[in-house]
This record gives sequence, C-alpha cells and structure tokens, in this order.
Amino acid sequence: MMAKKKEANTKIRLATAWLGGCSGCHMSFLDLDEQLLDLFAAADLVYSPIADIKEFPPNVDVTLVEGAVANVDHLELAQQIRANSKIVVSFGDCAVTGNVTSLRNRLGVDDLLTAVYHEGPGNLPRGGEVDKVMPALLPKVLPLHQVIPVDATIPGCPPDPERIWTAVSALLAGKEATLPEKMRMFG
Amino acid sequence: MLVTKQQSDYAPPATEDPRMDEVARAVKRFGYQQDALIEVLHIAQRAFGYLDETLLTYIARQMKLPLGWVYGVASFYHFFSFEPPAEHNCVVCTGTACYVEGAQKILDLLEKEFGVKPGQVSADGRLSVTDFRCPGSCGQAPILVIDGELLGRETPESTIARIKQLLANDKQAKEVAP
Amino acid sequence: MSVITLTLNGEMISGLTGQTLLEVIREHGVELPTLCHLEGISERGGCRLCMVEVNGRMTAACVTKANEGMHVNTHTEKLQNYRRMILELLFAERNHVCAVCVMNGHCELQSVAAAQGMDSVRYDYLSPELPMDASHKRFVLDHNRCILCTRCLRVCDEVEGAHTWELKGRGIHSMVITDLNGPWGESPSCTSCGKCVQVCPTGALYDQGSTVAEMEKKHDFLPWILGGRGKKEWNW
Amino acid sequence: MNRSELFNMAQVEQERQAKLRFRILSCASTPCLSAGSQDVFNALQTAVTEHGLNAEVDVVASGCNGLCSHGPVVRIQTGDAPDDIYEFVTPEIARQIVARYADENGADVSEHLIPADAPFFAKQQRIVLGNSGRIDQEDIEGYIARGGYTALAHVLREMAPEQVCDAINQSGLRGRGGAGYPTGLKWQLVRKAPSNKKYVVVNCDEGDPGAYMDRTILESDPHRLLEGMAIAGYAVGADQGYIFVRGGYPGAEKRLNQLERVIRMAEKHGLLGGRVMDSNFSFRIDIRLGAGAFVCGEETALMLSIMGKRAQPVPRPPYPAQRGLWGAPTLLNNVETFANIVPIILNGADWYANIGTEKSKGTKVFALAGKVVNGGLIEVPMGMTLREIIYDIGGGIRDGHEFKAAQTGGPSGGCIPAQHLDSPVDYESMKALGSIMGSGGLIVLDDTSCMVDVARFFMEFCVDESCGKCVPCRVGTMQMLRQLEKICNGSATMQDLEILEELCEMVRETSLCGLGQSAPNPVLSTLRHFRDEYEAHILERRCPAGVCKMDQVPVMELAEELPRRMRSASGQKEVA
Repeated sequence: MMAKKKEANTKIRLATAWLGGCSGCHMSFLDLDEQLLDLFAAADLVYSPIADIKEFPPNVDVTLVEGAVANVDHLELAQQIRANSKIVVSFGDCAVTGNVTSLRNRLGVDDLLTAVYHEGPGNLPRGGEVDKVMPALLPKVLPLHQVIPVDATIPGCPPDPERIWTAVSALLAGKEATLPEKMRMFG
Repeated sequence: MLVTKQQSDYAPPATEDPRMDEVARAVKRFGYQQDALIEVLHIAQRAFGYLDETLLTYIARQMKLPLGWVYGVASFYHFFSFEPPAEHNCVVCTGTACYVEGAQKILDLLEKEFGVKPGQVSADGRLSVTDFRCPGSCGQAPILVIDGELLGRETPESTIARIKQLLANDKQAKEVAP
Repeated sequence: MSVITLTLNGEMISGLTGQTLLEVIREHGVELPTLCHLEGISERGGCRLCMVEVNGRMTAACVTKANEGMHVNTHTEKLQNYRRMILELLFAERNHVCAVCVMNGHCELQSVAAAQGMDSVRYDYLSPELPMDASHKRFVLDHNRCILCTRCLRVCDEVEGAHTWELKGRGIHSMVITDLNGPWGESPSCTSCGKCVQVCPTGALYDQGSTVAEMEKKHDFLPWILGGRGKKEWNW
Repeated sequence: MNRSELFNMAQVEQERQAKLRFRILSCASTPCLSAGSQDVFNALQTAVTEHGLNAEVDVVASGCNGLCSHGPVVRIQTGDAPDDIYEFVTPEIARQIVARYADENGADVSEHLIPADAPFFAKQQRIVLGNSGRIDQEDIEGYIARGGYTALAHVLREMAPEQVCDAINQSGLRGRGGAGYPTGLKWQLVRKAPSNKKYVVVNCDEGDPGAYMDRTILESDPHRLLEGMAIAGYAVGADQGYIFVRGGYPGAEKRLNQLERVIRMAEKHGLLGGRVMDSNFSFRIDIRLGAGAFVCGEETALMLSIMGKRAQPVPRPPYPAQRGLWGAPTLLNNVETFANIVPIILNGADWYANIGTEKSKGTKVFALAGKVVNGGLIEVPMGMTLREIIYDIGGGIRDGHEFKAAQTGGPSGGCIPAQHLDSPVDYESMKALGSIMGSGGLIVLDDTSCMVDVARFFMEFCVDESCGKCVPCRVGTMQMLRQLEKICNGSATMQDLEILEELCEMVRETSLCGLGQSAPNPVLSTLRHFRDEYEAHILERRCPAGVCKMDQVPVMELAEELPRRMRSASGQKEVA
C-alpha cells in the first residue's frame, strides 16, 4: 500500500489544456496510440479536455497548451496554468503563432460579432452576447507566449505524433524539449 | 501591313487636353531623358492637381518607360497624389518644432470638427487635411498652410475658425452666383 | 582574376577577386540563410539574413565583395540572434499562416525559420488588411504572404525583360504591383511566362487552383537561360 | 564677365548704394512670410513712394536675419552706421519706420528696434550667414558688391585644383550634413578618381523635420552656393553640378523659380556655364527636384532620386566618390558645407582653422526652435556650449518653464539633458552624449514634453520615411513604434521595454543605410538620459509630463478590464 502510493507520487503530473483552437492537436495527441501507454506509465494526466476535471490543479509538472488566447476565459486559464505548472509548452501552431485562430485579427471585435451572430444565418437579437452568453473577446488573438512565459514549443498544425512524442518524452526524461530542424516547421 | 493592337497602343495616346501638351513639352524640354521623370511628374501634378492612370500612361509612353516604373516612382515620394484634391486643403506641419508646440492638438480638433484625419478628404469632398514635414518656419510654429497660404503661430481654435470662414465664404458665393 | 586569402570562422580560405562574400562562404561549405538572394539575378541586400561580421563590423555577405585579409565570422551568437529576430519581424509583418498556405512544406521562409531555430514571434503581429489578386488566368498574387524580396521584379526585368512588376509606396506600406497598380490579369506588359511565380520564395505567387501545401516551385530554368543567353553558351 | 569687369561691377553697385539715404531690407524668408511679411513689404514700398523717396531709398526683399520667432523682421542700412533691425513689424509699424527714417521727427518706433548689443546677435559669429538678410535675395549686383565671385576669380587665376583641395583640407572643414566627414578628403578622393566625367551635387533636400538651414541659405544667399559649387567643380574636375532641392513643399514653386533665375543670371554674366570668367573651366548647374523622402539624405538614395528613380539606398562601397551619378565620380556635400567654401578661399585656410575646436573647425548654423524665447537661424563657432546657445542667444525657456532637453540631429539624433548643458557643441561631444551634430536642427524641450512621447514621435517619422528595402528598418522601426505606443498608452510591461532595447541594437547594426542605422537613436538617447520616465510609464502607469493618455492596460489585466469596459458601454446604451 505504502509502496504503491509512493510510486504514484513519483509520476510526472501532466496536464493538457484547450484554449482557442480546433482540438486537432489533442486528436494528434491521441494518435500517439500505443505510445500513450508508455506515456501514462510515466505520467498522470491531472487536467485535460479529454478527462473530466473541472479545476486546474496545483503542482503540475508539465502542461501542454493547445490553442491561441482569444478571450478572457483563455486569459484566466493561461494565468492559472502558469501559476500552477513547472513547465508550460505551447502545443501546436495556434498556441505558438496564433495561426488560424488569429485570422480574425484583421477585424474589430464588434464587426466580428456582428458578422458572426447577426449577419450570418439565423439572426439573433442584438445584445447580451458579450458578457452573458460568451466570454469577452480580446481585441486581438494572441499566441500563448505573448500572455504568459512559455518554456517550450511544439509547432505544427497539428503537430504530428512523432513531434509530440519527441518533445514530451524529452520533458518526461527531464531534458529540454528541443526539436530537430525538420520537426520545427510551422504548418 | 498588319498593325497589332499592342503596337498601336504603345504610341502616346492622342489628346485634346492642353494640359497634356504641357506635359509633352516638359518631356521634350528634358530631351526625353528618362532620369527627368521626377521633374516631369512635378509638372504633371501641377497641371492636373493629381496623377491619374491616363496621365501616368501618357508620361510612361512619352518617356518610353515601363508603366510600373512610373507608378513605382510616383508612389515612392509623398508629394505625388493619385486622388483629386479637395476644394480646400489644410496642411498642418508636424515637424518637430510644430509637434512640440501642439500641432497634434490642431489635428485632433480638425478631426473632431470636420471628421477628417490627415491624408483624408471630408465626405463632401470640400476639405482635405494633410500633415507635412516641414515648410521650414520653425520659429513661427505651429505652422499651417491653408490653400497655399502660409500661416504661423496658429492655435486649434484659430485653425477651425479660419476653415469655417473659408467654407462659409464658398456658400455665400454660391448663393450669390445664381 | 587573382586569388585572395581571407579568414572564415578562424580558418584560412581562398577566393577569387570579384566574388561576393556569400559566394566564397558557400563555396567553403558554410551555409548562410538567404531570402532575397537568388542565383542568376542581381543582388538586393534587403533581407539581411546573410549578415556576417567582417573585421568586427556587420555587413550583408551577398552585397560585399570578398577582399584580401578579411576576417569573417558567420555564426556568432549575436548574428544568430539577429537572424532569428529578422525572421520574427518578417513573420510579424504580414499574415503568414503556414497551416493554410499553398506553399506549406515547400516555403523558403518557413524552412529558413525552422533552420534558424526561430520557434516563436515575440513581436506584435501587425495583421494588415491585404488583398489578393486572382485576376490572372494562370496565377494568383497573395500580398499576405509577400516578404518584399523583389525576386519577381528582378526576374521579370532582368530575365524576361518585361518589367511588369514594380514596388509601390515605401516602408511598411510597400507592395508589389503590376504596371500601374491594376489587376494582374489586365496587365498590358505581362507575358504570363510564370518566372515570377517560380522564383517567389513564399506563397505570395502561385498557380491558380493550387490549395494548401500543393504548390512547389522550381528555379532551375534560371541558370539554364542565363548560361545560354548571358554567358553565351548557346552558340548556334 | 572677366575679373576686371567683376571688380568694376562691384564698385558701381557699392557707389550706387553709398548714394542712397538708406536701404530697407524686408525679410522674405519663409518664417517671416508666415508671420505676414509680404504685407509688410508692400506697406514699406507704398510708404517710400508716398514719401517720394523712390530714387533715394532701396526697398529690398531680403533673406533671413535669423530672429524668426520675432518676425516679420526689417533691417535698415544707413551708410556706415550699424544696421538697425526691427522685430514684430506690422504694416502699420512699417509705415512708421519709413516715416521715422525719412524725417527724424517721425513717430517713435524704438519699441520694435532690437538693441545693437542684444546677445542674440552679439554672441553669434555669422560667416555662412554673413550676407543673409543683408542682400537682395536674387540680384547678383548686391552679392558682387559684397565681394561675391572674387573667390572663384581668385581660384581660377591663382590656384591649381590640388591647391584648392589642399586649402579645404587645411581649413579642417567637415561635412555639415551630419556625419562630419572631412570635406577636403572627400574632394581629393573625387579629384583623384579617374574619369572624364564627374559631378558635383549639393543636397538641399533637408528632410529633418525641424530644420531649415539649407533652404534658408539657398533663399538668402544663393550666389554663394553657386560660387562654392563652381569652386568645387574646378577643384575636383567636374563640369556639371546639380542642386538637389525639395519640390512640393508649400511655397516651393516660387523658390524654385527664383533659384532658376539666379542660375540664369550667373550664366548670363559668364560666372557659370561655358568658359567661366573667360577661363578654360566650364561649369553648368541644374536643379533637380526631390519630392518628399527623408531617405534622400542618404547619398546613394539621393543620387537615385536625381536619376529619376525610387530612392532606395544601395550598399556602399562603391562610394559616390568612386561611382556616383550615372557611374561617374560624384562629389556630394550639403548646402552649408558649400557655403563655407567662399570664406575659406577669401580669408585663408588658417583663418578658418582658428575658429572652433581642435577637431571641429569653423562655425555651425542651427535652426533653434522649440520652447526658447528667441527662435531662429543662428550661427555660432564650434565648441560654444549648449547653455550659451539656449540661454544667451535663445534667451532661455519661455513662460517660466524648466529646460528639459535639447534635441539635436532630428530623427537620427538624440536628446541632451540639463546636466550636459555645459558640453561644447562639436561633432565628438555630441556623439559622446548619444546624439549627433546632424544638419543643425536644435529643438529645445521643456518640462511639458514627455521624452517617451518624443521618442515615439521620431519613430513614427522613421516608419513613415523608411524606404522599405531592408527588413530591419521596414519592420523593425514599426515594431519599435508599437512598443513605444504601448508604453505611451499604458499597456506595456518591462518585457516590452526589453524587446524595444534589443530591437534598437539589431536595427542599428543590421540596417542597410544610415536611416535605419540611426533610427533607434532617439530611443537610445532618451533611454540613456530619461530612463526614469520610461519606467514611470510602465511601473507606475503615469506620464510624468502629463502628455500621454495612458488609457490602456497590459494584456494580463484585460481579464478584469474587458468585462468592465463592456458593462460600462452597455450601461451607457441602456441609459440612452
């Protein structure tokens, strides 16, 4: 009993988070397939959109963050992640560069909301969406490192499982997650 | 002989406009030297007030320069304009001395009063506001040039008053004219 | 042509008078990143990626003639850092969204960034509002991906001889244009030869109909034409 | 015209002037025009006619007298007595002045008379501006009467081209365009460059927004420039000169026509053109127009502009002295440099080398502006302290405010704070303080100016004026501007300041031309001397001078700020 608990304590506390992105990076993460078994032999998943955990827990060792920072909820979660994680990794192009999520940056927030909620199909009555229905949008979508300090990046849209494994296995081994040149390409 | 469309197009287009003749004369005066392009553009802009496609094509063909070359040069220099000028133009110097003496406040009030930012023309096409550095009258900063008249030591209020007067005069003149 | 000796990263090497530093450095197997440089057309010296330190002063290798006794350093920490900064500036300047770009996987900007270890952009993305021109029946111009290297201008002027491409405006507002800033498809001077498309290092110029990651470019034709015409290798 | 004809003409004009009762020189340079000097000139002419003095009095539109902030300025020359200079002249005062000089019992106008010993004039040493305000803007006779074209005559008859270059070298004259390259050396380089065709170019484009020395010299004493250029042409072996002058600014057309007439006049008298003064030396001068591009201060860009192209600098070497206009060796100096040539030739290199400091010889013209009492065009010996310039000549700070900084060198320069007011003004000292001498813009800032905002102002200028060729300048200046804007609106963090400083170094070291290499200077110099102001903006979220609006918050605080803003916006709507 004691031994088992001790063993559990030595496991890496891993979290993944999903900000403004399409969840493709998480899909690619699941594509690690059997490597997932190796991963979870070494790590516990303590927070993730694919696990039903409501609050971001304290004392996380590594957090992979998918998606760009697009609204105030993302901003708050990013701050929580930073405060409670030893290592924060920008996971995928949206977190690293803003990518597709940031395509809206050319539009003002008001124009964007009008275009999406009022000019699109199924007109909604105006008003309320800003702080009742959805979290307030930031004026510009930002890559994660422009909001909180980030320790490593895994580029790719989505990053293929090989890249994820290269980075994550390095981190699990306590090394720096530096990817070789071929795995550093955006896109 | 067969003349293709391209060949006939390449000759300078025939024109009745005497201002075009002035441009043609300028090109000739510079001996068709291609390096006089900027001088020719100055003369063309003076004659027409701005540079439109017809005019630029005419100049390019007269001087035997690629079209893009002419456009590239004209758009590089801030003095050349591709839009027709407004009836009235207010130039606010934004040189260092004028900036220090509050030129930005003049621009801010102009925008508030007439809804025109530097580089814009008012919706009715009557007033344009330009920023410019600098006419070289720093001792009299801040400097304005309203319709070519150089004015020193202006305030935001005096600027607005002058322009309102100018626009009102037009209105009176129009009312009297018919 | 006479032989000159210079020091490259601490090693004595030789080159020929008249050669640029870039040529000499690459001949000796040291790789320098470039974007505006393209063999076969004139040098521009605009992208500043091939900056090297010559006797302690920075200079762009592509526009500097190799001289006797030069002490050249190509990969100091400062230079590497500056190269990454320049790449960050380029990525921040326009809307380079690799994931949805026709050149994804074949783009020179993308691969230079990966090679130089530019992992993210610290500067504000300027996100300019830029148009696309799809009026040409064979090609598309997307200003969002343009890095203003002007390879298209130079190849059009120097090799094709049409001088269809130009730059308009200046500074951050510069843009490539055809003729009098009209639609490319209506250009009276364009011969639709496609050289500009092939030399473009990014997805700014591409073939109509290509979609994400489909566009690849070849500029092998340049040494072929230039050897034949320029160096008079074709003697018939 | 040959030598003796020249001296004859000078004598005739001197005698004519000596016979006059008095001469009225009404300043017609741009600052005085903006203060209404055209009306003053008309009033003076009318008044002279009314007094029936047309035959006995000259009324002349002159160049700049220097005290531009007190314009319109009118100068009265009466025989051998020192000139009387009047300030703040209105048409009414103008009539009174004429009445006063026509008849001793006229109204008292001494209120507008500047005392002869006023420090504004007494502390200056006017060599370059020696004729400025004292002669008609156009007429060649007035210039010749004051010894004009005798330097050219002397050079053509008495000196070999090498001797001219040597004399300029010995004088210690350095380029007045900003960088301070030794003029004599440059001349020798062009002289030695092997070519049948060479050019002399004078840069009068003057892009520094807050400087107008060159235009004013050109307006006030144009023949001196032509003479200086001709001497240069003779010295380096050029037969063609270009005056590169800005077109398109308000009033430019009138000035250009005037310059055109001046050149034609000199040609008509055989002082320019083929076989100058009956010698074997020929020298033509043409005008080339700029059209508003600060980058033309870079010599390679300027030459491209003269050749009718986009002014995008090209890497040096080759330098213009080797390959310039149309591939020919080209001598390029600015107006003030050429305006120094005639006095050096006339008075000797040693005389000139005795003025100024060890490494910076001669005088320097400054456009003194900003928050000083006396603003205008001044000329002082090199090495005078900033304090003397600002407090003695400039009369100190206006409206009881405190001096904060002197901005020199425009967008390529920097700000010098109060603790360095006693530094001498010369090339080396300015550089040591993180600024540059520049072409001569000198803007005085007081405690109502925010130094971060000033840096932002200059960076905005550099963004606007970047040619766009190289990435560090095209995008780097824009990113520096972004960081500065963030500091000024309250949304910056200390990390942004780090990014800004790192960019400054990179842009300075990697830009293709001088514009980019010097674009970070206003930021670097304000950071060096006023770092506390930057930190107050970021750490305390306040602008010490009260200039910046500071109405934004850093990204991190948007989580609270945005919902608050939206609620207040929708609340306002509901009320409405």
